[in-house]
Amino acid sequence: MFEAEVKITLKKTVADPQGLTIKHALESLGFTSLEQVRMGKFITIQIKAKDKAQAQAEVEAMCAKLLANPIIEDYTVEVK
Amino acid sequence: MFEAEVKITLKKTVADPQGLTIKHALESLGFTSLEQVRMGKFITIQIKAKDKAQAQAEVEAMCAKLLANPIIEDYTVEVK
Amino acid sequence: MKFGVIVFPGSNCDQDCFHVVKNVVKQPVEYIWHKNTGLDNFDCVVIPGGFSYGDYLRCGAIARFSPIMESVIKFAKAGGLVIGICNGFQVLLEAGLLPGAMLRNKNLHFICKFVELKVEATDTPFSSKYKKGEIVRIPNAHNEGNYYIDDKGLAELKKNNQIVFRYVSNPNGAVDDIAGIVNQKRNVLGMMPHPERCSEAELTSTDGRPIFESIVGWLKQHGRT
Amino acid sequence: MVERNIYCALGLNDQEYQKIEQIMGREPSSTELAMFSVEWSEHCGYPRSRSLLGLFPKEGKYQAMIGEDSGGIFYADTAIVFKMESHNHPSQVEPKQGAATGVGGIIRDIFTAGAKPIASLDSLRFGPLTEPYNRFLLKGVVDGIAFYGNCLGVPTVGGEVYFDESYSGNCLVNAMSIGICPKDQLARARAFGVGNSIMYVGSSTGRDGIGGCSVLASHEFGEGEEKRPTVQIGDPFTEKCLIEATLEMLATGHVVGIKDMGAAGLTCSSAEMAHAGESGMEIDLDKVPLREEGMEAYEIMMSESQERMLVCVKKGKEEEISDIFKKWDLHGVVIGQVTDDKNIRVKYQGKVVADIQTEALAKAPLYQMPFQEPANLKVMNTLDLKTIPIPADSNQVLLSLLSSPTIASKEWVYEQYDHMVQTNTTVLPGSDASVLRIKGKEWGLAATSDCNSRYCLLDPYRGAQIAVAEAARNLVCSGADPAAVTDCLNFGNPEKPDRYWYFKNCVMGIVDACKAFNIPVVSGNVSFYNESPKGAINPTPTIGMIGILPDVAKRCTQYFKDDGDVIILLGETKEELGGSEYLKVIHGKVAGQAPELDLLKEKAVQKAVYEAIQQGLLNSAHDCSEGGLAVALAECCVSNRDKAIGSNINSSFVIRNSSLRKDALLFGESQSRIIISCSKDKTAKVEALAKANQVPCQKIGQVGGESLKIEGLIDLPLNKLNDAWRGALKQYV
Ligand SMILES: Nc1ncnc2c1ncn2[C@@H]1O[C@H](COP(=O)(O)OP(=O)(O)O)[C@@H](O)[C@H]1O
Ligand SMILES: [Mg+2]
Repeated sequence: MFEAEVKITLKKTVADPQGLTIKHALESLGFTSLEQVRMGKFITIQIKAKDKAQAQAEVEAMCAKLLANPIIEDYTVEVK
Repeated sequence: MFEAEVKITLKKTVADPQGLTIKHALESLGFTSLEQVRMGKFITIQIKAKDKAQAQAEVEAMCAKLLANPIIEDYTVEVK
Repeated sequence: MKFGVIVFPGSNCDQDCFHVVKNVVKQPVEYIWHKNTGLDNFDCVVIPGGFSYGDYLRCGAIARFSPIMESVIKFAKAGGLVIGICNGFQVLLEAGLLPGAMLRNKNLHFICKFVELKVEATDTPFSSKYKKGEIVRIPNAHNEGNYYIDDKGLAELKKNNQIVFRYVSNPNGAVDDIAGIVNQKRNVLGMMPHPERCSEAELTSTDGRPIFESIVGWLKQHGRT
Repeated sequence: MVERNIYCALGLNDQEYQKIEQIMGREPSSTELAMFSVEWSEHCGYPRSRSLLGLFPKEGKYQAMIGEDSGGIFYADTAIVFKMESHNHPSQVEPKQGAATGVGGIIRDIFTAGAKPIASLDSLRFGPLTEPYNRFLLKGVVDGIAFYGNCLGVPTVGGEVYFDESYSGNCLVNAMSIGICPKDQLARARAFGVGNSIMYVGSSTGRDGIGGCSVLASHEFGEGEEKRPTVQIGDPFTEKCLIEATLEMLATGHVVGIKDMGAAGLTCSSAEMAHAGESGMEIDLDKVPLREEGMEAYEIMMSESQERMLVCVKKGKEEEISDIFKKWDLHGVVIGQVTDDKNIRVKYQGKVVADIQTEALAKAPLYQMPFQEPANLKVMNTLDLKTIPIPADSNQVLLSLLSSPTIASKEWVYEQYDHMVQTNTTVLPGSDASVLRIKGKEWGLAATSDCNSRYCLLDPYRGAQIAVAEAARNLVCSGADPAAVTDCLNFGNPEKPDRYWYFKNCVMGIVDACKAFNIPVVSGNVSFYNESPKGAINPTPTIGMIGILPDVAKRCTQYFKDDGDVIILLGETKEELGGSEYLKVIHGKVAGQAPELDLLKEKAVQKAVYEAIQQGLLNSAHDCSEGGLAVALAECCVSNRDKAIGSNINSSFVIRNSSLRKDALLFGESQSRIIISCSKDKTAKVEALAKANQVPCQKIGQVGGESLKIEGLIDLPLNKLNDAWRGALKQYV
């Protein structure tokens, strides 16, 4: 069994209102040295596979097919 | 300037309906070797700080104060 | 002439759309369960609003893989009329039947509210009963109606006159104030506002009714009675 | 003997434990003990409030139906089911999910009765928005209600939001839901018919909220952080599927009874269904779909996992039912049978882990609680108006009141709720009550929720009566006939005599007011222990009320419509400033007497307005509540989101009332007053109606212009009123 961590982020070219709002909220709490905040998704997947490489390939396929929308999102997969 | 990656996940004891629904969806797409899928948040923060340790401490404070709700969520901070 | 209203688990405007087709524009209509396939007997398919699969991953992302969607894609490619409202629009984007994607509303809130729309194109099966440039009031009700498309895609939309509705005052951050678009063949419409919520006098506005009437008119003209 | 610390941890005291031993005739198993603890908790068994709740009228002008979980009325061939419930403590610690699961719970109560949920309301109370945590709560709670309700496709059509220091540290989240079905399709929460199957449907069971209801709802905040609820993540998608599947199942006619697994989960649903059906029940926990490993029997029995129900199904029909749930990707499994004794018997891993008479579980002990008038009440009730200076600039006062969060427009809240889905909402939120059409019928429904807890703090009996009167008044202003009440009684620790005194007097106030209006209390909920280290919340008996519009086309809204319409004030204005928002916002005081209420006069005003609307005479009707006459007039001018319209209140009205302090005239909260407007030609008829009902009636001015003018007192342009009233809440969030 492998555990894969999937990070899904908005493409750099896409505006991120959620990140911006969090940044403002943090600033109003006194965290004033922020340059940028961006919000994304973090999906952990436990998967049976014969080896790490297979797990990696499977999870990448999941991202390409369903988990991320390539028009607005990027993703990275890391198998532990 | 440092970049911090914050991963926010639901506590293990909290049921995650979102993850479960995504798991079912993946299964119906033919990804049948899944054990578990859990959904969380991934926040990237660019922050000015005098060193890595300070950046780490600041971002952890942000998590404790705003970004995560300790009643249902765990978090990890990694400064690059 | 027969309408079909697709039902995904989590659809919640299916009955509202069904009601307008059946009782307001008085046309035959059936529900279509998402696990079914085949749309041979239908002339217009409505993909209603709601939260298909809870919108738990991304709006419309999971519904897009329902068995019925293969049929909807075929149906659309063959020229059948498809209208996606709100979540239905999101499903059409995910399915690639319309270009672009949806982001969260700029203010990060769900917004339920009447908005003013400008009718930008009337040469579609869905909007012929409006006047070009007319301002209509139709309610929005969504969390993710902030339409996104890159510059190249936007130029395409404009060039082909695919933008059917624009917000008069942009409520959600949508690119170029876009509220509704058609595909290049003009037989697939996606729109965020809900015409089915304002098609009867009891509901404050009847500005949404011409959309259903346009469809009926177009189908009649094309010999589907 | 079971160790003391175990039953104490479960919230049972020594006497209760001894009683359990006596009933069982032996030492109870851990599962049995857990079952008793939840069934006898305040949340399920109402040991501290049951005797008073029995006083609520159960009959009224419409035929009432009081069921096991929710109640309602019959109108024509339709059953209208509705109920309100609290989710205060979970919301205080995790506002989004706490509020969300609260909405889920109350809606389940509606569709388990066989009714399709058609609308929800939410009654919310927070501490001042100047505190960051209260802003966090407001945002999170509204987000949670939107997240859950919007996804389900049940419109949230109304509610209220109040702010007061007493809710800092213990916010209130009361959710109400309404459903309808043909009379003969109502379902009951009972199991009977030996051999019939007990089925478990919906989501799987985890260790969610174990002991939540008994342990958590029975303690104050600050007593010990480790008792914090294990908050759950709401799953509206599953609940949406559960609604569809349940209604589909009930339509088969194969269901004997059904109950949702809410507080106290499987324990409560199984024992109460068996008891209500005068039957026994045997269930096998090995058949329960679990989502966690190694769960103990008592954990399965006490789990409060959401989105689950228990159903008694006619023998032989199990497969048909389970297929329906399969279609919706939900569990639907047989876990037991109805038996011929009157015990609830639970088996797990081949052993009997509990065997109890349902009678014993259902009959929670009854406590007579001591009560005593609070020591500081007399002081609070003292208010010498001479010490209250009259502000020179009434314009400024009006603007301050309009931007007080309690009075300000709640658009920021209700625009986050889908209030239009199902396309029945014919009067949208923003008027006194929301009005729903019922497709295919001529009649319609109106709904509202109300409670001014400051009045209840100063005078619980009268304050509770005012809550009932105001709810009825809001319905009448919308063209509806008040029909029935649900309530949510939010109070502090009942073991403290002053808190219990408030509870008792509020209940009596509701009892007497409902009798006067001839309307029943068909359902409700009690929430005790609403305290923070700073003390108890204001006594808050929230009233949810529905009304019937015999002809929904005759609905009415609160805002002025046409230039030249005549403005009429019905009712009497007295020199009453006690407990008012004006006294609080401008002078920083909560003091004096709650406004007077004469139920006969109240009924007369309501009758006059109801008849005037039925005869099509009125263009608008709006009652005077927080902020008094001036605020109500301002709302008449600007609360229509599409079109503001001014008005002119004439000098003769001001002169006629010159014996009153001007702040009392403008901002006093005298009850039983309604501002109506009508076209000139209908004025005589309206006046005649008022006279026939012996209601004081004054023509006070005219609709029109670009400002609100009250001769010599107020002169403000519409945009200033609008900015103050509409902009206020948004400033904080
Ligand atoms: N929490 C809420 N949810 C939905 N609607 C709300 C909420 N709070 C207030 N509203 C709506 O705003 C309007 C004004 O509410 P309120 O000031 O409480 O009215 P009233 O004083 O007449 O009882 C009503 O239509 C009410 O339903
Ligand atoms: Mg009112």
